[in-house]
Amino acid sequence: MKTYDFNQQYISKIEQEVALSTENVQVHYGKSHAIFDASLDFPRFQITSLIGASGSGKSTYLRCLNRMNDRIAQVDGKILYRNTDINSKTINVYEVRRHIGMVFQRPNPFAKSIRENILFALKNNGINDKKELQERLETSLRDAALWDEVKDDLDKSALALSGGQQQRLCIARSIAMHPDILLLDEPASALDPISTSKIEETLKLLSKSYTIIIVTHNMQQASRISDYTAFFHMGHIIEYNQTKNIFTAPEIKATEDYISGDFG
Amino acid sequence: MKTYDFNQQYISKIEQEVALSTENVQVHYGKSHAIFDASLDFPRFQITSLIGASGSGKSTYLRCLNRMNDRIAQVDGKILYRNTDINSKTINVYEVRRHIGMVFQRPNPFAKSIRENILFALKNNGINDKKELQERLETSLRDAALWDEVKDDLDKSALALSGGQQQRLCIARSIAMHPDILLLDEPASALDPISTSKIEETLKLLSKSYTIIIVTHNMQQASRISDYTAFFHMGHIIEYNQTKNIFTAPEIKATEDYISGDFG
Amino acid sequence: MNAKKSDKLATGMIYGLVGIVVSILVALLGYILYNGVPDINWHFLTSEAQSFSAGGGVRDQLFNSLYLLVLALIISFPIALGAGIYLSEYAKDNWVTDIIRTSIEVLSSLPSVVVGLFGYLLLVIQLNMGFSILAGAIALTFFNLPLLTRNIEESLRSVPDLQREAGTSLGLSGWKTITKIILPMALPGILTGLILCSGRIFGEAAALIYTAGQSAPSVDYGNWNLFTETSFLNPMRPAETLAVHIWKVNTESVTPDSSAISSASSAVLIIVILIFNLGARYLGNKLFKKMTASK
Amino acid sequence: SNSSSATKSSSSEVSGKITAVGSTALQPLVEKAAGDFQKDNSKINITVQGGGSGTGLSQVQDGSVKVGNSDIFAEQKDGIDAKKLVDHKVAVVGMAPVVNKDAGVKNVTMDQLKQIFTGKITNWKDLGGKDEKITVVNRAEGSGTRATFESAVLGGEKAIKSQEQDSNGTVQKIVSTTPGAISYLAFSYINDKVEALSIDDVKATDDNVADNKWKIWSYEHMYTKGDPKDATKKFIEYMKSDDVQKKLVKDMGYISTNDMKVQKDSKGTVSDK
Amino acid sequence: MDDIQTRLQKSSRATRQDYFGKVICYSCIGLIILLVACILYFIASKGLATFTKNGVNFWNFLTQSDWKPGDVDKYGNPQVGALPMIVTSFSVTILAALLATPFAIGTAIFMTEIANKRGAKFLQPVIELLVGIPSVVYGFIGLSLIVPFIRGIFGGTGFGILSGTLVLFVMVLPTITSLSVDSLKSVPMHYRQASLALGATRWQTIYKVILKAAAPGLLTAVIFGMARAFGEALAVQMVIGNAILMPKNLISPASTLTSKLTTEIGNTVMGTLPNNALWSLALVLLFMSLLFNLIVRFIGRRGNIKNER
Ligand SMILES: Nc1ncnc2c1ncn2[C@@H]1O[C@H](COP(=O)(O)OP(=O)(O)OP(=O)(O)O)[C@@H](O)[C@H]1O
Ligand SMILES: Nc1ncnc2c1ncn2[C@@H]1O[C@H](COP(=O)(O)OP(=O)(O)OP(=O)(O)O)[C@@H](O)[C@H]1O
Ligand SMILES: [Mg+2]
Ligand SMILES: [Mg+2]
Repeated sequence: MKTYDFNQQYISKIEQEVALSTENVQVHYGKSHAIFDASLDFPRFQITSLIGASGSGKSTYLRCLNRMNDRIAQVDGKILYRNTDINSKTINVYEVRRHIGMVFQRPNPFAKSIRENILFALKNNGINDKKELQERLETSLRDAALWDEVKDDLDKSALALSGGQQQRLCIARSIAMHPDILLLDEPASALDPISTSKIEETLKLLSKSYTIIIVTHNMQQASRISDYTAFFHMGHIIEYNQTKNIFTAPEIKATEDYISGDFG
Repeated sequence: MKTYDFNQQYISKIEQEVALSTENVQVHYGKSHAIFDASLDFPRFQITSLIGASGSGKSTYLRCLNRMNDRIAQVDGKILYRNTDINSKTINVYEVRRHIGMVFQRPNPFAKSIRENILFALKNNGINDKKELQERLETSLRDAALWDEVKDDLDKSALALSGGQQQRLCIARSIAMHPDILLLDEPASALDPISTSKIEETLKLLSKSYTIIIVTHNMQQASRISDYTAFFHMGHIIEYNQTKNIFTAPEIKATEDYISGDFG
Repeated sequence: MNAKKSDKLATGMIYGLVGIVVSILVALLGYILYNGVPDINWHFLTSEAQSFSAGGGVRDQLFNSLYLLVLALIISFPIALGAGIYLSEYAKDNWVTDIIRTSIEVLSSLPSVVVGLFGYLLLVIQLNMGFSILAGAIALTFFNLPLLTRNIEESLRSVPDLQREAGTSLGLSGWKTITKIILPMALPGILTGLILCSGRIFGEAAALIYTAGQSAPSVDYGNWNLFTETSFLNPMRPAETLAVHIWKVNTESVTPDSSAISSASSAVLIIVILIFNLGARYLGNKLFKKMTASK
Repeated sequence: SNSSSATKSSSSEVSGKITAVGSTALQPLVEKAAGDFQKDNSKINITVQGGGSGTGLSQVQDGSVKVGNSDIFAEQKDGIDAKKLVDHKVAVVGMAPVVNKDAGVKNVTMDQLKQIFTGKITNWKDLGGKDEKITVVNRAEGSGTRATFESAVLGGEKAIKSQEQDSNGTVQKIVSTTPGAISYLAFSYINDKVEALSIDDVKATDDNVADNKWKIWSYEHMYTKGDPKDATKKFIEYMKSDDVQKKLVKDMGYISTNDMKVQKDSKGTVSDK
Repeated sequence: MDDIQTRLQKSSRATRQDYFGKVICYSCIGLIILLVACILYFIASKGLATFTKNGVNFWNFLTQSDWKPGDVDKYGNPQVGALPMIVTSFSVTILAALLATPFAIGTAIFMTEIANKRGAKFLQPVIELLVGIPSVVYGFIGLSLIVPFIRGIFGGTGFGILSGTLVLFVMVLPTITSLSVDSLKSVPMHYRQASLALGATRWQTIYKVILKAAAPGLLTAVIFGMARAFGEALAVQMVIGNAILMPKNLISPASTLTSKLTTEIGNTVMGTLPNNALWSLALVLLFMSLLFNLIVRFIGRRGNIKNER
C-alpha cells in the first residue's frame, strides 16, 4: 500500500442547507487513533456516501454521528445538528438517535415477529393508534422492498428470514421511525441485486425528505445514488466533493488510485 | 415477484473433467423444503458462481457440498467427489472438509492471534515444520491481500481487525490448507473494491490448480471471474451454463429477468 | 488418520465419563426413590408429623417448603435481576467491579451454617422476627443472590451485541433495550438458573434450622388472613421444611418409623423438584416462544 | 396482664407467646406437650425450637427467649451466669454404652469402660470379645450427653481423640453399622440394632436409674430467667404435672422426675430425695 | 425545528427510563454489597475475638493441632489449634474438585457438542435434580453406602477423607456440570463452523477452539464447585468421622472446618472462647474462599491478556 501525505486533502464547501456537520472529530479506541480531525458538512435532503478501503474508519465515523460509539470509543470534537452540538455530554442521546436512524452492516432483527420488529420502537415512542401503526408497518416494509415476501407471515419470527430479508427488515424498521437523517453502514452488502436496486430506489425517494449518509464498498452504488462522496483513507477524510466530481475528476492522488483500482 | 414454471430449466452438460457433482440433492429445514432436486456438475479448475435472489437457497446448497449442513438440515441425494458419494453416512467428513474448504458470508475468525488463526488447522493436520508453517502463513496472507496490513501484528488478536480484514483472514486461513475445492459464500460482500479485486485475482490464480465455487450477489463479479454460472430461484436451479452464455443469452426467462434487473 | 483416531478415542472417553456419571445419577435417584416411594401414600402427604408415634406425615413440611421457596424467590429474584443487569450492562471493567464480583463470589461460598447463624443473630434476634418463614426466606436469599446474579449476568451477556445496537439505534433507552429485547432472549438461561437455585432452596437445611426453625405448629389451611397467628400464609410463623424434617428425623427422632419417614420424605422432595423442573421448563419454552414470536 | 392473672392459674384467660429454644433431645417432648397444652389454652402461643443446649442457655440468659431447654446444668456451661436462671427439671434421661453387635461383649466394668474411652483398651478381645479393634465414637464436645457420660465414667480423665457425632440418630446408625464401634446413647434410642452394655452387671433400665444403681443419667432442664410468670409459669407447671410426667415423658422414653428416688446436683453429687 | 432542538437538550421519557433503571440496578448491587459487608463484619468481629479478647496466639491457631478451647495447656494457654481441620478441608475440597472436573466437563461437552437434542434434554433435568437433593440425604446415603464400601476395600472404619471426597464429588458434580454447560453454550456458533470447515475433527474443534474459548467459564465452574464443597457441612459431617486428628491417610477419621463448626456451635455459649473459636474457623473458611477467588481472577486476567494481544 502506498503512503500519502495526509495534509494534502480537498474538502469542498457545501452551498446548500446543512443538516449535520462535524468539526474536528477525533476517535480513539483505547490508545489507537481511528479518526483524525474529521470535519464535514452533510447537505440536507441529499445522499452522501462514505467510501474508502476496509479499515479506513468509515464505520467508526458513521457511528459517531448518532452517538453509537458512546460506550466503545472516545469521541472528541463537535457534531452539529440543528445548531446543537450533539456530541456534548448533556445531550439526550435517545432523542438524537430517534432523529438520526441507523442500519448496520450485519442484519440485527430482534428475536420477535416481523410485525413486532417494526412496531416495537414505535409503540415505545408513544404511537398507539392501531391504524397508524398498521399503516407505518406496511409502508415501511414496502419501502424496504420486503412487503411482498412477508405480508402473509407478519407474525413469523424475524430470525427465520434469510440474511438478505433480515437486512431489509432492519431498513424497514428504521424507516418506520420517520427519522430526519438515516445512516446506513453497507446496508446492501448482504443483498441481491434486485433487492439492492429496490433499496437504492427507496433511498433515492427518501432523500426527497430525508438526509441520507451511506457507507458503501460498491463504487457503482456510490456513483449511482449519492450526491456527495467522502473518501476515507486510514482514518483521514482525504477528499469530499460532489459525487460526479469525485468520480470523474478527483483532486487527490489517493482518491484517484482507489477509484481506478476499481473495475468499472 | 413473478412466479415461474420450475420445470422449465436449462442445465448444460459439462464437457471437461468434473471435480464435484450433485445428483438430486434435496434439503429440508425441518418441514420446510429449501432445495429441490439440485443436480449439477462442477468442472475441475474452473470457477463456478452461484447467483440468485436472497433466500433462493444458494448458501444452503453450497453448505451441502462439504457437509456443513450435517447437524442443521436434512440433506438427501448424492454428492460425488472423486467417485465417492460424500453425502453418505460412512464418509469421514473431516477429510471431506479438508479437501473442500469453505469461507463464510460473515467473517468468523477465532479469538486467537492472526498467526494462530492461520496455523490452527495446519497444526491440527500434523504439519509441525516451523519453516513450512511460516511459509504457508506468509503466502496465504499474501494471496488474500492481507500480508502488508498485518505483517507486523501477526500476534494481535484477529478480533481487533475490521470486518473486511477479518474476512480476508478467513480466506487466507482456508487457502493455507491447500484444499482441492474452495467454497466461498459471498466472500467479498464485506470487502472494499481494492481488496475485492485482489481477492478476485487470487481466485483467478487459484483456479489454475483449484476448483472454486462461489456464491455472489455481484453480477459483475460473477461475470468477471467465473467460467460457469448457476442461477437459483426459490430453491430450484433454473439455469446452468457457461458464464458468458448466461450473461449474454440466457435460455430461461427467470434468469433473464434477474440479470436484467441488474444495473450493468 | 491420526486425528480421526484421537477423535474416536476422545469421543469414546467422553462417552465413558458420561456413562459413569449417568450411572451414578441413576443409581442415586433410584436408591432414593426405591427406598422412599413405597412409603408414600395419600395419608403420608396429608397428615401431620408425629413426634414419637408411627404414622406421621409431611403435610405441613411440604407446604412450608413450597411457601418458603416462593417467598425466597420473590425476595431474591428482583434483587438478583437488578444486580445481574448492572454487572452485564452497566459495570465498567475496573477495580470497583472486581471488588463487587469478588464479594458476590465470596457470598456464594459461605457455608450454610454460617449464613444460618448470621440470619439467626440478625433476623431472629436483632430484628425480632423470631423463628419465622420470613427470616428463613431472607436467609435463603443470601444463598440465592450470588447464584442467581451470576446466572442472570451470564445469560444477558450471551445475547449478541448486535441486539443492543439495534435497540439503541432506534432511540430506545438502555433500560427498554435491556428489559424488552435482551431480557426475553436471555430468559431460557435465566430460567435454568432459577430452577437450579430453587433446587438448592428446596434441599437447604442448615441455614433454616436457625432461622425458619425446626418445628411445624399446626396451621389452619382455611385461614387466608396472613396476619393471624394460625393462618397458613402467615410469614411470621415458624416453619419446618421438608429438608429440615429429614434432618431432624434422621438425627433426633424417636419415632419407630423414622427411617421410612426419612426415605419417603426424600423421595417426595425429589419428586416435587422434578415436577417443578419440568413445569418451569415447559413454561419457559412457552414464554420464550410467545415473547419472541418464533415458531 | 401482671401477677394477678398468675393467681388464677386454671383460667384460660392467660395469654402470651412463649418461645422455648435449646436442646434438640428435649425438643420433641416439649413440642408435643406444648401442642396438648395449647388445646386448652388457645390464647397461649408456644414455639419450640432446637439449636442446642448452649444456644438455649445463652438465649434465655440474654432474655431473647422465655425458656432455654438444656440437657446440661447451667452451672456446667462456661459463660452462663447460673444464678440468674431458674432451673426446672422436667425429666430424667438415662444413657447407656452401646456397641456394635459383633463385638461379642455384653457386660463391662466401669473401669473397663473408662479404659476404653481413654484409649487404654483398644481391642475387644481384651474384654473377652472378638479380636477386633475398638472404634470409639464420642459425642460432641460440650454436649450434655458427653458431659454426663464423662462425669459418670471417666472421673476427670480425658477421653482419647476420636470420632465425634452430635446426634443420637447418627450415633445409633454408626454404631450399628461399624464393626467394633462403641458409643453411648439415651435409653430411648437404644434398639435391637445395637448392643446396650451392662455395667458391673447392672442393666440399663429405668428402675436402675431411679435408685442410682445405674450411674449414667442426667436431667432435662427448662431454664427461665428469674421465676417464670404468667403463661410461661402455667406452661412449666403443666410440664411438671402428672399429665405430662405420667404419660408423655414415658412415651418419649424419658424417666419422670417423680419416679426418682435420688437427686443429683450440678457437681454430680447424688443424694437421696 | 426549535422544537426538536429543545427536545435534544431536555430529558425525555427514555432518559427517565434509563435513570430509573440505573437507580434500580445500582440499588440492587448496593444491597448485595451491604449484605456482604454485614456478614464479613459479623464473622470477622466474632472470629477475631478469639485472638483479641481471648488472647489466643494467631500463629498457634494456624499451626497447632490440639483443639480443646475449653481447656488450657500446661502453660495456661487455651488450646486452639485448627491445623488438622484446615488440612482436611483443603484435602477434601481439592480431591473432590480434581475428581469431579473431568466427569463434569466431559458431561458438559457431551451435552453441548455431542449428544443429540434428546440426550441433552434427558441429562439436563436429571442433573438439575441432583442439586436439589438435601445434604442430609447425601450424608445418609454416604453413611449407608460409601462408608461400608470404603471399609470393605481399604479396611479401617470407612470414615475419613476418602468418603468425604466421594460424597462431595457427587454433590459438586451437578454444580460444575451445569455451569460448564452454560459456558460451553456461550461459545459462538461460528467458531465451531469455522473450525469444522477447516477439516478439524470434532475433538480438535472441542479441544482447541471451544474449550479454549470457554476456559474462563469452565474455571469459574470448577471454583464454584469447590466453593460448594468447601462450605458443605451436613453431608461431610456424617462420613468424615469428625475426629480432630491430623489426617495421616485418606481413610482415617478427620474433621473439616465446617463439620466441626456444625457439630459444636449449638453446644457453645455466645461470647465465650469455645464459641469464638468456632467463629474463627468460619473466618478461615471465608478467607480461604476469598483467596481462591483472587487466584482465579488472576489466572483469568492473564488468560485474557494473552488472548487479546
Ligand atoms: N471495537 C473496536 N475496538 C478497537 N478497534 C477497532 C474497533 N472497531 C474498529 N476498530 C479499528 O478501527 C479502524 C477502523 O475500523 P472501521 O470498522 O471503522 O473500518 P471500516 O472503514 O468500516 O472498514 P470495513 O470496510 O472493513 O467495514 C480499524 O483499524 C479497526 O481495526
Ligand atoms: N437454519 C435455518 N433454519 C431454517 N430455515 C433456514 C435456515 N437457513 C436458511 N433457511 C431458509 O432457507 C431458505 C434459503 O436460505 P439461504 O440462506 O440458503 O438463502 P441465500 O440464497 O443464501 O440467501 P442470501 O442471499 O440472503 O444469503 C430461506 O427461505 C431461509 O429462510
Ligand atoms: Mg465498516
Ligand atoms: Mg446466503
